[in-house]
Amino acid sequence: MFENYSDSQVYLAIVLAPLIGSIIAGVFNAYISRAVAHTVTIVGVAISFVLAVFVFKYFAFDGAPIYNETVYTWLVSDGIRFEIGFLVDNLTSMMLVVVSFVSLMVHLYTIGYMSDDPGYKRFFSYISLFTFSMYMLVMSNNFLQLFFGWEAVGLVSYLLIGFYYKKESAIFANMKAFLVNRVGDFGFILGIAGILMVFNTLDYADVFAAASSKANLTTELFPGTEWSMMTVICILLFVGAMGKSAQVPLHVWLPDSMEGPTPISALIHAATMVTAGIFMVTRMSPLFELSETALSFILVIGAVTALFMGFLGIIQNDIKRVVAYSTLSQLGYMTVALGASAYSAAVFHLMTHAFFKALLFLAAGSVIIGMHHVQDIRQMGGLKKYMPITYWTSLLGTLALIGFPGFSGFYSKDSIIEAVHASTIPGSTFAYYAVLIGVFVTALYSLRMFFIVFHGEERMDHHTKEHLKESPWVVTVPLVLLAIPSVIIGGMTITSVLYGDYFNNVVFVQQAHDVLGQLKESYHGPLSMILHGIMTAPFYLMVAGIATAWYLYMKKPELPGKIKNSFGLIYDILDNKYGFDAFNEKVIAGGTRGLGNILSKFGDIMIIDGFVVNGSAKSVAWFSSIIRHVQTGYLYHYAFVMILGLIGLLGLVIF
Amino acid sequence: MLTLTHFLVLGAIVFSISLAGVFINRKNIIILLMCVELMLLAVNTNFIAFSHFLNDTAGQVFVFFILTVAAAEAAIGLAILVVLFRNKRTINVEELDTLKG
Amino acid sequence: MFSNLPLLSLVIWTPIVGGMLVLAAGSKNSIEAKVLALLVSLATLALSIPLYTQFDTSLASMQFEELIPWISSFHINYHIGVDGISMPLILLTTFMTVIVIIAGWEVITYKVAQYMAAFLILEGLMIGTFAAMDAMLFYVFWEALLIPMFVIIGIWGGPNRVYATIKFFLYTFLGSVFMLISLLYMYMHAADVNGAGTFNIQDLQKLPLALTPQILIFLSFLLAFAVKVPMWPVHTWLPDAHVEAPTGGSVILAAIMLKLGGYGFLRFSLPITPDASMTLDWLVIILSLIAIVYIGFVALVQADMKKLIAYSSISHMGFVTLGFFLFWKISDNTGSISGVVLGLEGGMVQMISHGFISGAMFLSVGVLYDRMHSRMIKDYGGVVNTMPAFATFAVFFAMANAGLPGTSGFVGEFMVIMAAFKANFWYAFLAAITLILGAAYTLWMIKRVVFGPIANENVENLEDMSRREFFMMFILAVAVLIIGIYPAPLLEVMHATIDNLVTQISVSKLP
Amino acid sequence: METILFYVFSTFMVVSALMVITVNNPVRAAFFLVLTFFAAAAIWLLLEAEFLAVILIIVYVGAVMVLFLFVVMMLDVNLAELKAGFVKNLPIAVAVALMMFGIIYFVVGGNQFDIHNFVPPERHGADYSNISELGKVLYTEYVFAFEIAAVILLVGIIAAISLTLRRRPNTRHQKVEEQVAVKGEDRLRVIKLEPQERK
Repeated sequence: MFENYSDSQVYLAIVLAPLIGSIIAGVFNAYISRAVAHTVTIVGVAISFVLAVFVFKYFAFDGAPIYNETVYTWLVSDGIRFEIGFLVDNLTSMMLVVVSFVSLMVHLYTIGYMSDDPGYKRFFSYISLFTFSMYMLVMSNNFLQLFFGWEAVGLVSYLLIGFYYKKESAIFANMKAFLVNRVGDFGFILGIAGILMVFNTLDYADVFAAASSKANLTTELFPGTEWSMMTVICILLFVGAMGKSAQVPLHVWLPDSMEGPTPISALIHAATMVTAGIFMVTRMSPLFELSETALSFILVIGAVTALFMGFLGIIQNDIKRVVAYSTLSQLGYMTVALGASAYSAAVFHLMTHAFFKALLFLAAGSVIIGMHHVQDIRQMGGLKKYMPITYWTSLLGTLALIGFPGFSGFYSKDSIIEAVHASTIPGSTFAYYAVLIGVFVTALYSLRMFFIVFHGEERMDHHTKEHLKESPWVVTVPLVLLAIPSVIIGGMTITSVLYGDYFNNVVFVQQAHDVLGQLKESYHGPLSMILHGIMTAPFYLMVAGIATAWYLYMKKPELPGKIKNSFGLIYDILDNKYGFDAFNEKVIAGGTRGLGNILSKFGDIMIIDGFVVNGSAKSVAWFSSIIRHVQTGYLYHYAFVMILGLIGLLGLVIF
Repeated sequence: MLTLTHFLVLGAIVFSISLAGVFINRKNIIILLMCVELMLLAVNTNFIAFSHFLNDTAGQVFVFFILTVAAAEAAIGLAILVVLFRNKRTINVEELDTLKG
Repeated sequence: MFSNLPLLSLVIWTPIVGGMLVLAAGSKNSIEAKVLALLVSLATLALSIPLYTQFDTSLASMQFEELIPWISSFHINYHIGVDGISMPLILLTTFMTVIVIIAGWEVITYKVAQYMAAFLILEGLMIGTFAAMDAMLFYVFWEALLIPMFVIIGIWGGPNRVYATIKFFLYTFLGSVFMLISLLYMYMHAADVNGAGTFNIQDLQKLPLALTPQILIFLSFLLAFAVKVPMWPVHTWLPDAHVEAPTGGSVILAAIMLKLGGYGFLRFSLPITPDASMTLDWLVIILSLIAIVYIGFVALVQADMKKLIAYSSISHMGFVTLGFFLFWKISDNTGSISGVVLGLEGGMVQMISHGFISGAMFLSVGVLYDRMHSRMIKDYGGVVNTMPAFATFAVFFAMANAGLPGTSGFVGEFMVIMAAFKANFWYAFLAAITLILGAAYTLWMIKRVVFGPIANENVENLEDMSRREFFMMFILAVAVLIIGIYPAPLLEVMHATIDNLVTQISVSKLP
Repeated sequence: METILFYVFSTFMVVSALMVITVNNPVRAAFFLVLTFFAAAAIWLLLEAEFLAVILIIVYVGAVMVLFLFVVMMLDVNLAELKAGFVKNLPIAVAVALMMFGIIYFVVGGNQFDIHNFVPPERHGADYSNISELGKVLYTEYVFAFEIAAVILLVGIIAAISLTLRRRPNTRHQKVEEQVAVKGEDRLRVIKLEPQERK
């Protein structure tokens, strides 16, 4: 790639640059100034960004061969080599660019957003560490390292959600996030174990090469039932993706994760980490293709997430939570695409979503800065004139999100809808209608928020209003920089990414599932797609959503309250988020604690300790309290017994 | 004609008498100690008889050591007795039941 | 350079003799006693390093062997040696003892010399147990090390220490008595078979045994080692002992003494009674799984930090025993023994890693306890506000305890889960539950103790770690990280021995 | 002749042993015990154990029994009380004794071990010295045991002393070491007093 430097050195530099920045900012926290902290971390991420762009060019335009090398051997046991290594191909290079770009933007943005926070240096250390972990995840060439990155991003997410460690809600949310993710990882590690059992290696290349030959393996999970091994493994792996990519029912942590500072909501909980699951399934496409059951499962889970999480976005009043539910819903779209075997579409949406959702989060953060950390949209309104840059960039982001023709979100989302429509995998009909209605819902909640925040009546208090002004340049520049790809990236890349050969070496799709191949026949370039797009159902649904939002929140702002009152039951269900939180809190957490208490009190304290251990001691004491009366204390009694014993013994010897 | 049996039976008689003494005397611990000495005497007699009849001096050596130990035992026993009397004002065996469980 | 020195004997006896010297230094001269103790422990550590550097990883046989007749009429020899199983554990022992000596530096004010001496003597005895190649010698060390631990808990322990010590002592003693009977039986049996009895472990491993005696021997070994590990349901001594023990005692107890049980399984149960192990492996596996899951739940509701960590230890040690006994289930399920080594080595790594992590966790509790004199979770809250450096380490070790990749806690669990899946999906399923439960109880504790607003005045007045405390936490953190990121060297030393062990246990010993 | 002597002395021995356990007065019991020892010494002489016979008299009668008498007389014992319960305990005592005797007699009565086949050895000549025979083995073969016996005696002495030694708190002792180590200033203290005004 570069003269004088081998490829592996370049990749190592990409990975290690943010790590070094993180270590300097983290370990020497007390000895360096704020400026040093943000400089080293930003330089680290910038280096990796620049290199990532070169790598991307190297693969996308120079057509470099897939790079797959070991960095070092983690351990060898039982003849199996567990290694740390890099696999760089088109998918990886694209992820690298996305991650490093968003990360760089967030780093810059943080300077402004966190400027008066005492944990400034710590924050920079964390986000650089996150960037490192994410690189490890996407560049991995084996399942072990994937899991390593998987957990590492989870750790940083944990640390960052709980960044405001004095806030009870924040530390609750971070524990919840980690535990829910652990439920996913539980499945994930079992899936990896299954891979190891079937293939005896964890190396991607070896596993994928051997995958088709193992397609017909079965296993007996419950006595008497036959399960396809591939289905079991794929569903287990997908459980991991459900945790990380917040699919129902493991989505509960993502809204709560908004307790963390806004930059990380943008970086981790919108653009990068939560898409790890999507990335992983795409990477594993040779495996998932072998199990229609698993694909169907993915499809249904994704559809449920896409639709029902969107509904929740409509009634949220916290600006970040609205965006969070929108993230959930969009992740559902990606998952649906995976289920429909349209892996390229999923990754395509992942990329466009990363840009526009990061943009939306950062814009929300900008609003929050302006509002002095008020997050309730009911106290906002009419911000357009105070924060023009934020306004316009949000508008672009929102249009991209709702899939307005021409914006990047349009291309990716429309492709997904079309792909699902074409899919024949069981559940695809349901999924198609779910994502279709989802378009309406997306437009509704996105514009609702947009109108309430930026238009209409100014509901903030007097004091806030006085200080209301546009955010500093470190905040707005990333917004602008993110707005650009949000608008154009979709149209620019769709031809090669979706219908070209960009993912040819990466994604494996069986002939029967190849929905994108079918779509390709009717695809004639981005412009014609727009023309086609405005004549199909999604476009009308989107317009309907915009119109509804406008009518309800601009035209007749008193109407939503009335609707709320007349549909109290539905509102309550939505307000309680379908009862997931209550169920988790009461049944799962409470049940676990209850079971723990029972086992501790009855199992350990009463039965084992009380009954067996101390019980045996007590029975000894009881027995001796009776037997001790034999000890009269009189010398002649002892002598008598001794003599009797002696006589007895002698008699025994003689007779 | 004296046989080994004569001496052994003598030892047995003395031993049994001393044993009876232990049971008869429930009042005086000194007599008990004397009975113990008597027992040792009976045992020693047996040892010497065997030694004589088997023509082996080991028996006598043994008696020698028993005598030594018995002397030491008597000394310490009596010392304990004195201390006991000093503390309890009695040597009545029936009153000494601190070992009672 | 060291080839002529009886290196292993030096490693065993230096701390014991050093401990005597420290005792002689007297309790009045506490500074001298402490310095002397530290020097002795450092010297032992230095002496033990050649065990690693000069260890030939290609050999499965015993290295650094020494053999001196001891009680020749019963064929009992002072016979010691190390292989790939015992060597890492010996290094762990010498390493942790240094940490413990440092940990007690300012904290212990009562009978300092005796405290330090007890730990040094304990160190020597533990190393002796790991190094013993003669079953009787092993037994002597095994029992002898109860004494210093008994003293440590009984003298420097908490208010309920008498109960805890007696429980600890009787529990472990109960187990080992049966082991003694088995050893004697095998001695007699060897005398019948070979004409001369033997206590040589390697000879016992070759001794043919019928199935019934094997099963009885296996059960008696199981009792002895299960108590030490400890496995459910003979685990209840551990929480009590930990709660009452001084910090150093807890550290040694968790970091090393529990490993004796695991070591015993590898050295005695598996190779001496392979057929019985095959017959009864389900028992061990079930007990291990119960330990992992059941104890995980129990740990969740503990109100006492030390109890919580103690229960977490039991749960983690469940992985060790699970990994050790997967052999037959794997070969039944997959028809090959690929994966067996993974389980065995995973168990070994788990032992080493647990030594560091649990030691560090107990030290963390000790750091708090020294300041607040409470181990109750409810007395804390928001410690991070006043002790940021401590909080960093606490979170780090908590994550390691929860098995985060990149820390040593992950390596063993990962390997064992991988192996367990080969044996049976549900084994792996239950074992992997610890991923959730382990994170739940550890992080919940961290949430309540470390994070949050400052809970009360006492927390507000806390001072952050001293240099001494920082130093030992840092060392342990480095160890945990190194093993987590690059475990290959640790496994390197085990391969030959474990391979040999696998061959041994795959051959039936029935006559 | 020997047989007659044996019967005479053994009668003495048995009768006086019986007296030891039956008389009420411990002093008299002690004297009967002395008589028993004398008789036993005579029996031992018949068995050619001259040295031990002599030792028995010297050590036992001369030392141990005197010790007994000392103790008996030192202790202020109520004689009347000691008498009680004699008859009550007699049957059980007799029963135990008879049982014991029966079982020993069964063993040594001649049927077992071919005891009756042991013929008494030839009498030794006048130049035979029992003491030197005993001494030879005692100082060679049994020298270690001999040493231990000495130690036991030493321990006995010390134990007896330490048991009975009574420290009276108010007795005055001379502490030589303190007398030697004394210095002038211990004896005489010069106190400076401020001059005071007379009142």
